[in-house]
Amino acid sequence: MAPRTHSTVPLGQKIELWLPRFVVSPLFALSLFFVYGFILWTVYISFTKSGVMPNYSFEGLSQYERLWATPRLYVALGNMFVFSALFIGISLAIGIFLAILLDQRVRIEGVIRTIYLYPMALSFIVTGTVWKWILNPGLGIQNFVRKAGFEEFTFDWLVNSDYAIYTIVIAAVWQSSGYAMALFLAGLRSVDDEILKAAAIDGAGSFRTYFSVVLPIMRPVFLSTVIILAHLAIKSFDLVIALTGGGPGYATAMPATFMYSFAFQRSELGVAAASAVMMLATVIAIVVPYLYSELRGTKQ
Amino acid sequence: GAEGTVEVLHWWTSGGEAKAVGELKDAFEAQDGTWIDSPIAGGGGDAAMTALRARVIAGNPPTAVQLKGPGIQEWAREGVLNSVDAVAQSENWDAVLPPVLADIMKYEGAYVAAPVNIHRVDWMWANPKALEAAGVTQMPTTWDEFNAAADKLMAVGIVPLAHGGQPWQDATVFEDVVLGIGGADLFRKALVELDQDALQSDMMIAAFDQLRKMRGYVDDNFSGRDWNLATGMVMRGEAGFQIMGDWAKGEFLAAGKVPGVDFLCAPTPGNGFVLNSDSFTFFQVEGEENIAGQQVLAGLIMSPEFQETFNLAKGSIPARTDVSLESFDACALRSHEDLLAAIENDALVPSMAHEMAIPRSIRGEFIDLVTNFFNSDMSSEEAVQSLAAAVARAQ
Amino acid sequence: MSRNNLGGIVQQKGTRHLMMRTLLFLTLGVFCLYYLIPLIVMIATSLKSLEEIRAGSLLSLPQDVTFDAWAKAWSSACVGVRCDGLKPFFWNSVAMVVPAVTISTILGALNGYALTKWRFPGADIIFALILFGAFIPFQVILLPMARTLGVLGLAGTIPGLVLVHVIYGLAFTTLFFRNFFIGVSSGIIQAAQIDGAGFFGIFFRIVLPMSLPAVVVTVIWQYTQICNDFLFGIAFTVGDSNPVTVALNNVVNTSTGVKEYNVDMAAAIIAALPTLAVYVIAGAYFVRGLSAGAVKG
Amino acid sequence: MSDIRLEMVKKNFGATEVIKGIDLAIDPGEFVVLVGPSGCGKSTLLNLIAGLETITEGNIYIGGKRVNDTPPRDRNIAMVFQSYALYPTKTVRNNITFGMVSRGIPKADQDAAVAEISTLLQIERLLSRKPGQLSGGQRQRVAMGRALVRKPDVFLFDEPLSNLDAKLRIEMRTEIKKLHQRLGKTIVYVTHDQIEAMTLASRIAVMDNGHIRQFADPKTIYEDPVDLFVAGFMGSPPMNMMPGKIRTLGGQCVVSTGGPEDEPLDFLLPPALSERACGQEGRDVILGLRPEAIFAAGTELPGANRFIFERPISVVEPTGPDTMILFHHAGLDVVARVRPEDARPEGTLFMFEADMEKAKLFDAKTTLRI
Amino acid sequence: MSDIRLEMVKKNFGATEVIKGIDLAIDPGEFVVLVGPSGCGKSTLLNLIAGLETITEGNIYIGGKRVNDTPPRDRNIAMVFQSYALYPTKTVRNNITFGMVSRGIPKADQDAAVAEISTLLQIERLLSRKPGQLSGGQRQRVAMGRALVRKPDVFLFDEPLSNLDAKLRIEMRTEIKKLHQRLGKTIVYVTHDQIEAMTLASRIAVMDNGHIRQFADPKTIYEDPVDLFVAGFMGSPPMNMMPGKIRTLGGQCVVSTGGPEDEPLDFLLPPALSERACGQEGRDVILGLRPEAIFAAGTELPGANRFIFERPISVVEPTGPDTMILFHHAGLDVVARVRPEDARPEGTLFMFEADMEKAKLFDAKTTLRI
Ligand SMILES: Nc1ncnc2c1ncn2[C@@H]1O[C@H](COP(=O)(O)OP(=O)(O)OP(=O)(O)O)[C@@H](O)[C@H]1O
Ligand SMILES: Nc1ncnc2c1ncn2[C@@H]1O[C@H](COP(=O)(O)OP(=O)(O)OP(=O)(O)O)[C@@H](O)[C@H]1O
Ligand SMILES: [Mg+2]
Ligand SMILES: [Mg+2]
Repeated sequence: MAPRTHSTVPLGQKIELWLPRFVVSPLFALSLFFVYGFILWTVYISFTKSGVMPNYSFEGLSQYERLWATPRLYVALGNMFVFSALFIGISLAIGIFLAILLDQRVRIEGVIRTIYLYPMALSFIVTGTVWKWILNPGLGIQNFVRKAGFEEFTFDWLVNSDYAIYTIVIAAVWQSSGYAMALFLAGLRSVDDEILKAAAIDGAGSFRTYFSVVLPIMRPVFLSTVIILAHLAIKSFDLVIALTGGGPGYATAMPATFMYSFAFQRSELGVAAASAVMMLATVIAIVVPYLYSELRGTKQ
Repeated sequence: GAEGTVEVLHWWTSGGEAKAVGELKDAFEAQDGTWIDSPIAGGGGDAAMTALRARVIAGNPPTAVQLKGPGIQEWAREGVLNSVDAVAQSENWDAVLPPVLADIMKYEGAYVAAPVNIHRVDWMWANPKALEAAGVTQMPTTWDEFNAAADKLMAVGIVPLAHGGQPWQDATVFEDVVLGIGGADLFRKALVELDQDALQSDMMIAAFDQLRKMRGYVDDNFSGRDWNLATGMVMRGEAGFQIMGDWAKGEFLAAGKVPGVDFLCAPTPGNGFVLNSDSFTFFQVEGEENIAGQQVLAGLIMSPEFQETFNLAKGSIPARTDVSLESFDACALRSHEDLLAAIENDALVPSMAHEMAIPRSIRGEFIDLVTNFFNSDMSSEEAVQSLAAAVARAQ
Repeated sequence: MSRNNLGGIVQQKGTRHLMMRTLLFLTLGVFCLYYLIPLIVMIATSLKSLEEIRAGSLLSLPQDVTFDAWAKAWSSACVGVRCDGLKPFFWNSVAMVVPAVTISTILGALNGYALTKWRFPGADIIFALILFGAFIPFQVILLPMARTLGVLGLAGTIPGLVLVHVIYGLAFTTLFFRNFFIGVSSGIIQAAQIDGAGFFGIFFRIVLPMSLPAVVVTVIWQYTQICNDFLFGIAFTVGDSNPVTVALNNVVNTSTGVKEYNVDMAAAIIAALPTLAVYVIAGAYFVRGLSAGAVKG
Repeated sequence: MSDIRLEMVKKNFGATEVIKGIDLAIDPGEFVVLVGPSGCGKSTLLNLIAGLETITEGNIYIGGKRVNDTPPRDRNIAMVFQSYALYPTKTVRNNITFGMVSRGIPKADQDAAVAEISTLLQIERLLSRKPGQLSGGQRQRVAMGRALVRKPDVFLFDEPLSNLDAKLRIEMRTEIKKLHQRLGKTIVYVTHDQIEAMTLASRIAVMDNGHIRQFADPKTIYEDPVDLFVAGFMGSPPMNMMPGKIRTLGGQCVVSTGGPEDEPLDFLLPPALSERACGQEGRDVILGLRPEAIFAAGTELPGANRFIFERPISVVEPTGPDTMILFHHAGLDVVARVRPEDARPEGTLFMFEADMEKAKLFDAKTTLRI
Repeated sequence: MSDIRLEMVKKNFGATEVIKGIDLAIDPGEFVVLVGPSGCGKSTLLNLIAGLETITEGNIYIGGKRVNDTPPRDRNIAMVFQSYALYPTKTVRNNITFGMVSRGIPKADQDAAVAEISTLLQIERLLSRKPGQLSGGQRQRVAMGRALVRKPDVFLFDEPLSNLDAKLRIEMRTEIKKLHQRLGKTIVYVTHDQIEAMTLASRIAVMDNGHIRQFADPKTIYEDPVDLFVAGFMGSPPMNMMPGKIRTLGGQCVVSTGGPEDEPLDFLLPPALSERACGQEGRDVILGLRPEAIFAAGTELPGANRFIFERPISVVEPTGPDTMILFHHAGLDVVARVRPEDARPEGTLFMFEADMEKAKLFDAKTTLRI
């Protein structure tokens, strides 16, 4: 609702009309400065010869040239796509699935919910170590299954350059799918009962009720969850560092680790900035169309 | 306090390391100074470096930072360091530090940092029982001997080389191999001076060949393993050797193992000494109190008493070559002897893997390549080519 | 609250029903296992002595249970030169997390509310722009933020850190609330307008109480993010004002020292306890029926 | 087409008893209208039949089968919810077809059914809208459409026409009636509309506070209510209930109403009533006279047992076809229905004529009909 | 107490024109009832007056002040929403007091007001419940309570009694009327209930498809509808509208209805009508006769201008006080209202009597009243 303004409106009412905008604008301004301002700064830095510290003399595209000559970049970008797709997909699926299961009048819901959620509370510096043990063929699952009598069993993804990225997916899903579940559960709980009753009368089984009645209503929740998971995927840093350290080799490098290592390990702020710009561009290319369609879709 | 205030940013946060810094703090506070501790562990100092950058940019740098190698020069070039040359001159640091190390501590001829210790990187650790079981009678002194011993170990089902597949560990092994194969000269030319010819020389190819061989001596599950777990393998006799700096000794000692009996220490092949040293670098702080503290701290770090207590706690040897080593263990004594010999023979080289030799950006290229080589089936020739190209690019 | 409304729908009884329930609990149980295994490993490890860890398989159950590691992690593990365990750092975390979560949640809720229930031209674009902040890599903002904090005189202080968390949490909190409020009937807002309530009155008295589940997920998210943040913690605080994650990190990470896995595990669990407490407490508000009976049609 | 049988059904919400033991047997193909005051438990009863609430005690049988534990989808019921409960994200078309989709009805049949039902409900042009873009009455029609489009065994309607205009409501009512005649399905229908109840029902169940007071055909309910409650509830405006005493006056049995303050009226009872009521001199009774049984004297054809009296008019309410004239008596406002042209201004002394043939008599204590 | 004035008000939802230019002047203290078919824009019009929707074009004045840009809270209006729009997390009590709390009314006054209003609405025992625990009618009463408890300048009611039972509805209607008389506030009231409209309104506005067709007092609307739409809309059952032709038959003016298939009827026009309509032989007209103007022959007192005819009964619908008898004629079902005792079974040939004094005549093309 945005009534048109008119010069004869008393001041108090005018404030009232503008209040929503007054509320949003400082936050919007903050975001402009702290997000977009800093992005601009980064874009500029990517055109300079910044090393250990920012340096503001313009250098042209040289950092990008270096960047594009770095094989690790392509590994990192490729990993980001594989990882994000799997991680977001699996977490969404598990999240929805568990939320629906928990919604079936489970008496000990509180306990189970906390169990599903707790991995997020643990710092990955430590849980990464544990996962490393569990996934290590000599120590963990493989060893365990072999001892149980299946000598041929192999599960060595962690130490296999081609599969190590999937172990990161396993651990990441472990950590975050519980939260996806919580988001969906909260969404489920705000769907009006009457509608569920109507669906029951309409002869829809639980499956159909959830998938064609409840989940469409929860479309905004999907948006939230996807954004959250995408954020986690793109920024997954601790996870990679703790679990594989980017290895074997740099087989599990990700943009976040790439950027971090150039910015802070190698003191090459310029290259790091260039990679950040590239990553943002990639994200824009994917997220903007999605947001556009979502925001249009939820307007009504 | 009367003797000033220091804020020290370091990543010695846990166990023995923290105790070691604690010694410095105690010594400083004994002089009525105020010590503000800013410990930031993680990534072998990466996290601390991140914080350091933020602090410097925000305009409140710490007084002293655990910062080493060419990094010191890099920061110095940004004009954010303070000189402690006055203290250094009056205490005559030049005379007691190995020249290679002293150069690293200076920017434009003036000391801006003080070393606290010397770690030797080219150590090889072994389990005598395992060696015995395989019929290896003595520690190898060339890589060929090492290969022979490894083959024997393999034959009796013992993992020849305990290794953790993390880039810095790969690089550690690599530089030790380079030292063993090409000697201090090649090491210096290729890994320190970054000479393109040296980098593409046959010796480098040979070094990569040896590295490839060693990849075969590592068990299947090495990837991502922490170094201490690899040490544990040696300790338990599951593996024969481990190539790792002298901090591995701390792990043996903590488990109650006795050098020479339960485990053996010997330098890796090659008559050199790969130097790793931790140091504190002094940043440009303001305020009399802080500057005073900075000067006091510099003196303290270099004092023989501190160097002794600190290194006893840390497991390394003093950076000063004139400190008495009576209370140190056998491995440390060996280290000290070799150090003096290496200085003599000009065989003392700064570690590339441990950020003593080259800027971080170039080290990054080395590590990327080495670790990639170690984890793929890249040929040695190819490795040498790519390495040279990457180094050229990063320079 | 009519939590039982839905519970009213008659469900199949008999064997089929029993089978489905069994299957349900089985599935829930399997997932519990998936989530719990790492925790079990952690607890088992934390109860071992260091000798046992060195000697044996890392994943076996402890032979001699000892709580030394816990005691050490709590009160005597070294975190830099201080060897008082994690204990002293909890307060720092609380001092930071409570204001940061509260402020960012309230602002996010206000934002979401203004953007959905008081739609003005461009609201969606503003939302999209704010939302995009969720994707900015933290590495990018670290240095300019440090400079900004330096200029503001907030460098190295807890208020500075709170500010940072609030700013970069807003994208998320706004997202959660905006997407929740989309589903709240506008009729209720209209009724409140007629009742003479203003922008804030409606927000605090009507809209916020209806959005408990959204508040819960937001608080959980923000709390976790802020509590587990490490990068901002090290970059924007100094020494004794470090949050507990930084301390935990300092306990756990060692480059050349002896690794005490048992203490690490205990410390990690201890550091997570406040967050877990929040999950349990907040979890109680995952209720149904907050919008029951609101509107017809 | 199924019969529905309720056996001592009870329902509590927490501590609140809502349905307090209902026995009800509905024949197959019957059209039962449920009426009762707001909050008496009508919707709850429908929910119990539909399986949307579990019953606390008792049994429900549909088509002879005990369905206490049968979930709603297996009861083959269609229902119109009082609160509509439309699916907010689905278009009107999909709201209507959802039940068919769930039951796997072929697309072509669905389309045909939607086309038919949307014409009937006059919502053809709204098919692609979402519920949020509809008016109240349009939503209600969609809710109707959702139920009508299916061919279940039982229809449950919860005030399905309350938000429609009179004209549309009559059309819909007629359509429902036709549908019932055509399909012969069992229908349970809640309404507050007198005419709907009277015209649609094969039997009416009058509920009060969780009980059923009377279950009978409309004519019986209207003309032979078992007690004061039913008599007072059915009829709009409701029956005038004047407290009085049985008297014998000049050998004739009368009910004497009106207090000491108010000039009493002695309503002469017709033979049928006097037979039952008289002989108990002074008995406290309540005389029930529906508004249409009191009219302007001399405006209807003369008949037997008329009682004529005069009272000042207190209120005049024209309703269109008729005009209601109120006068004070016996502590209440008695309503008389007159032709508009017979109305006089308020305050005028007016001659009323009561058709005592239509009078009902109730015991003042038990409230039961005499 | 304020007047409300609408000047060429239009409202579009996207491409849908909903209000198509309405001019309306409501006097201070007036009670205006808005009626019209479902979806014609009544609720939208209330929303515009309340300020809940922005008007697309035109002006609205309340109390002489242009309020186009005044937010709802400053218009001092109370409103009952068709969809109730209760606050789900608040108890009934707090739902009711919220408006007072917002306006800072002292606690004691609030309590008194709640006590009064809850007694009036018979919801005293529900005060601590949440809306989710109420029946439909109870919710509607809470929605009413929320509006009634305040003393604003203007009340807007959107079908406030639709879900109440007949008895309660009459009580509420009376209370609203009393309230209006006591406070004298301006009221705009949407209803589909004929009787409510007729008894409450000082003027009725009949809306159709975004326009106002007629705005006049109830009697005029009922007896002098301007066109077919208004005539057909008001009245329940609605007026019978038989298409026919003006004829002169034996020197007398008649309307001849009924087709070739169907035996025609020649309704003799009363003098008043013949004057206006006759002389245009063969003109297509529509004869409007309300159900109450057709009854069983001889059951009412004789009068002038009666027209008696015979037709077989097609449907009999007892409604309680009256019985509706339908017969086929002129392609439609004509409804006659008879006394229950005069009803005969379906199929019987029946003598009807029409009171032609009450007949209305409309032009078939313009639909305007002749
Ligand atoms: N958001 C919207 N978008 C498009 N059309 C709308 C929207 N809201 C209402 N309409 C349409 O506007 C018309 C008027 O709606 P309104 O609610 O005013 O009707 P009404 O007269 O109150 O009807 P009812 O008696 O059924 O409540 C309806 O045809 C409706 O479909
Ligand atoms: N969840 C609940 N908890 C407590 N009481 C409830 C609940 N739901 C309904 N009730 C009460 O049960 C009684 C019956 O409700 P029901 O909806 O069946 O009434 P109804 O006859 O349909 O009334 P209406 O004509 O007003 O729709 C009401 O008094 C209501 O307040
Ligand atoms: Mg109901
Ligand atoms: Mg409406």
